[in-house]
Amino acid sequence: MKLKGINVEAIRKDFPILKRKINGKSLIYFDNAATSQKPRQVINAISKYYSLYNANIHRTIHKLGVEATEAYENVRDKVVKFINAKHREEVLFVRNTTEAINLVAYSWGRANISKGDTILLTEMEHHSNIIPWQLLAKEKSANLKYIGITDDGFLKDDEIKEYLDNHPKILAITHVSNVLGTINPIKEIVRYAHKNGVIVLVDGAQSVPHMPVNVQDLDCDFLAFSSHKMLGPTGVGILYGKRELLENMEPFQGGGDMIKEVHLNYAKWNDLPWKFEAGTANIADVIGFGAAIDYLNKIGMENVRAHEVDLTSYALNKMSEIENLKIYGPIDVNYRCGVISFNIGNIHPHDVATILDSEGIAIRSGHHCAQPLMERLNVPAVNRASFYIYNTKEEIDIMVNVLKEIKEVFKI
Amino acid sequence: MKLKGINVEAIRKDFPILKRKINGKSLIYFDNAATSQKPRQVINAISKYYSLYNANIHRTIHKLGVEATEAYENVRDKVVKFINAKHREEVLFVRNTTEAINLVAYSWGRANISKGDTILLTEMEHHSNIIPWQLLAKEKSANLKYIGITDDGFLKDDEIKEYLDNHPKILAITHVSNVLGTINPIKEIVRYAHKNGVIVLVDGAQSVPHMPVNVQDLDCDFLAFSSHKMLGPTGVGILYGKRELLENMEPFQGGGDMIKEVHLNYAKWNDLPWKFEAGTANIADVIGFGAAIDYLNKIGMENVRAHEVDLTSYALNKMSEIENLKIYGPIDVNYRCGVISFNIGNIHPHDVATILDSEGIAIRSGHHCAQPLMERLNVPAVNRASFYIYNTKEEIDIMVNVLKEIKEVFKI
Amino acid sequence: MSIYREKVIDHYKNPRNFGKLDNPDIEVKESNPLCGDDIELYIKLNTNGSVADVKFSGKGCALSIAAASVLTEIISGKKLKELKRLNKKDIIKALDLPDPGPTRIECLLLPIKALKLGLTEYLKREVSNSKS
Amino acid sequence: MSIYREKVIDHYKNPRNFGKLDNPDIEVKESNPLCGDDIELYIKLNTNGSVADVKFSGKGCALSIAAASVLTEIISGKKLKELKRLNKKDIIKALDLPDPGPTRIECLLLPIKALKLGLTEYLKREVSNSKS
Ligand SMILES: Cc1ncc(COP(=O)(O)O)c(C=O)c1O
Ligand SMILES: Cc1ncc(COP(=O)(O)O)c(C=O)c1O
Repeated sequence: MKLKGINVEAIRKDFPILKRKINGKSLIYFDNAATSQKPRQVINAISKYYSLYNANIHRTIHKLGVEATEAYENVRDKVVKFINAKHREEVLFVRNTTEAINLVAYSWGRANISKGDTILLTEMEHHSNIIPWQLLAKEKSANLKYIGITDDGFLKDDEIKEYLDNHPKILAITHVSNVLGTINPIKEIVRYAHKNGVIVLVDGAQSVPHMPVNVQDLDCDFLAFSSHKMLGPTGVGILYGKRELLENMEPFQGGGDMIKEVHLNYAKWNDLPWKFEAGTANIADVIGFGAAIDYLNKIGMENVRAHEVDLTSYALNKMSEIENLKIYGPIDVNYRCGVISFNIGNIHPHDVATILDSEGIAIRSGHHCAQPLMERLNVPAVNRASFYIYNTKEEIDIMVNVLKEIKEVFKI
Repeated sequence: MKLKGINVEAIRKDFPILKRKINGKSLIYFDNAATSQKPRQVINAISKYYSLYNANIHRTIHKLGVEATEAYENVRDKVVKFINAKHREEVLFVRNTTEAINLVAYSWGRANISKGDTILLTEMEHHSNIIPWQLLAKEKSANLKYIGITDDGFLKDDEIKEYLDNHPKILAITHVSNVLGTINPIKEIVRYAHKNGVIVLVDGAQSVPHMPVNVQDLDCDFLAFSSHKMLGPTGVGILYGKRELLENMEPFQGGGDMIKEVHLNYAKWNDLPWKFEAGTANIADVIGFGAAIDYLNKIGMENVRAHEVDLTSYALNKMSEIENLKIYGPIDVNYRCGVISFNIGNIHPHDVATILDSEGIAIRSGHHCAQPLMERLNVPAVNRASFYIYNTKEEIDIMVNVLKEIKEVFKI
Repeated sequence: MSIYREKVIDHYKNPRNFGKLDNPDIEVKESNPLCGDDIELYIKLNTNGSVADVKFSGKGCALSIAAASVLTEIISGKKLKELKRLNKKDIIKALDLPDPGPTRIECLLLPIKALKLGLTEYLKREVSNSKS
Repeated sequence: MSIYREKVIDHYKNPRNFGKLDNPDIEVKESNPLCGDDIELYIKLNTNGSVADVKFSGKGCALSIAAASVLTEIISGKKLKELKRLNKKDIIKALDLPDPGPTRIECLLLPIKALKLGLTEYLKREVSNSKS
């Protein structure tokens, strides 16, 4: 079963969890937008670190510390390459996408947003790209504006322009919607924003794991994403920021490792990137994340994307054959990722998810941390199936069959 | 080799890294104050999570998510018991001690510290318990005061009283010094502080891993510590806070999981403890930390302490026989932990550490993230050997012999 | 499919005692923010303190609607004292269900939670009425 | 003990050319914040541009002091051009050292860094002097 250069059968062998039985059925894991599964290469990298060279990093003379420091900093270089950053100082290790965005809201935001300024968001943002800005706006008496979305799940072009023409200070925007799957035209938006002097933060939580992302090409000012959604461990996220911006920002958290000198009443900050990495880093998981990047590179991000396009168009076709099943977001797979949100008649998503679970199929149901979008779609909740490299058309067939059975059980 | 109820030989078998050879010699790991090693029980708990039930937590209907949520929240209960917190809402998962302190400085500090207020610290604090307060003091035009230390490494009693009598807003103080090993009399200090209406944050990074710590007995308002220093994985720290205080604090980071409702222009926070846990948690490592707590509980924290007292008094004896070797901090093991900082004549600590490393012995040398203390001690750097449950007297003998050889090489 | 037995679907598709009551002795609403479920209960009592009439309304998943529906059947004619003793087992049994697991149990419990809240409020009112 | 050979200890205990020079052509200080090492270099040049006299002072670990000491020996009498080509291998060889590893190499490099900085500053000054 070779799909556009991806050998799914071989890949599946690398993921121990795929051997798991749920209620006697083989696990079908379609909750990848929440978190991905991990290949043994990643799991082993973590075990190996703890079993062979665990030590605290930086300024260490003993051998374990030297090895750990090297391994940790090597992963930074891998990330730099993976997103094509210009400088290694531009890649910061944080906990997750959420912390990356909070870091910008605290460190850049506190210094650059004043009373009356506008922070521009979109109606399809994840709570992690809303709340930090709400907190900032409240503190500074700034305004929040939201770019609206069309009924087929795209940002409204005219509102993008109109709002950017009004010179907000920053646009914080998701690259890919975690509910609609919509891929936003970030490169064009950034170009227009920069013409208006607007800084752009891109929430890459759902894009970086699923397609090639090139920060120099996008020209965005900040990019945030999470290791755990791209085969890597929990507890690691990345904030990319342009060097000049990061250089001019005050530190976010204070503590060990982010300083050069500390005196009783003042301190001198460390160079980038360490200025923003306070306290003992999540060394093991950063190293695990390195193994995840290696794994994705071996497959090739173009192939990851192609495989998902293939699965998604297959699933969209099959699912749209089911009467009363409503799919949210763009229909054209060229403009969307492998995230399919849907509802069946008026069956509550939690009932759908429970029944799928009893057949070993893991999807997510609820508001998906996007309540403003739920309000916009005028639904309390949706079901969401989301795919990754180890998923197959056979799995989609099984899900589609259960969806049909659900309709029978519920007599609709 | 049974030491006060601890079976070190059996324990050593649980730590795969102890089989490591460094430059042909068996690893002797004396850098435990920086980070501890991990037993296979912890490493396996992480692998098992990723191999069997990895999923995002909270509000999940599928089985993996339910299992992961249960495992994650169970660890919170373990921590509650381990430090004897009164309520489970009082235990927050963060990245490390550093983040725990920053959380308090941001969330409690921004709301409670105003111009002219005093923040009280001590001269033996780690940078992680200095910089967050410097940042806060600068922002709010508040004052920093430092309780001084005596030449034998204790806080000055009269200054504790004098400074607390002047009603600072908060006292942020380490339980155990990571350089001197001094155990501060936190219970008495807290009592005196509370009489003066002063909130007390305790940096427990070096105490919680090494002795029984009971927050209700200490009656401290906040306690911060790190998993990685107590057999657990990197990437997990704990902030304990009294419920009333936490309830009245605004969130620190905003994002998924810490909200109940999100609307375009406002949000309602989730209940404690989740109000302070934004974004996807470090699920795997929290679960790994649970295995570390189990491991320590099986040994018993009284026994951990007893073993370290035994090792430390042995080492202090042996080391004080070496002429020209200066030991910093209290001499009485009842008032100190298993951290021994020292210098040999005027040999630079980095030279000492390099030579020890060539013999497979890992110690730390430098300023130990405590530059103000280095200034107070009037040294640029010190060597530090620090012990844990898997260390033995034989290892101390080997180190002492190398220290003597170093003196010969350097002809002093 | 195991947890969605005939009986659940039947109660969900054809909820018993669905609607509202005018001037009820007990009127109460509970919601489950996780699911967005809302259940309202209306109860009229006889002078001897037993349930004369009961209705419910609201929206929710199959489990919470079926649980509310079957609850109205269970409590019809029962004494207040008996109502207090009701718990999730009664609902699970009445709906012929297996263990729904920790997440979905909240849905099943929602109507019982509403009932208990209503009872507490009613009894408080009674006490203060008898005092005044 | 491997990296602390006789020669390192000898240069550390008996540093060559330790001290200062009055009116040097090159005077430069470099420090390594990690170790707290400081090295100052003083160089006097002959009219033909070769090193007439060199001294160093400062404090540091055995590696940086020995490296500084041996560096003064290496550069004595050398031409400026030759100084530019010096690198860590020259120091390691002159001290008869094995590879010191990534952390300690910084200590060995400190005196060379000081020298390069001093050369750059000197040449800049020369250029601007010749222009004016
Ligand atoms: C006393 C003390 N406080 C705070 C810290 C910081 O801990 P972490 O780096 O895990 O945040 C340390 C550890 O280095 C410490 O020893
Ligand atoms: C679009 C988007 N942004 C942000 C996040 C938050 O990611 P994390 O929970 O890893 O911080 C997510 C994931 O849930 C997401 O899908």
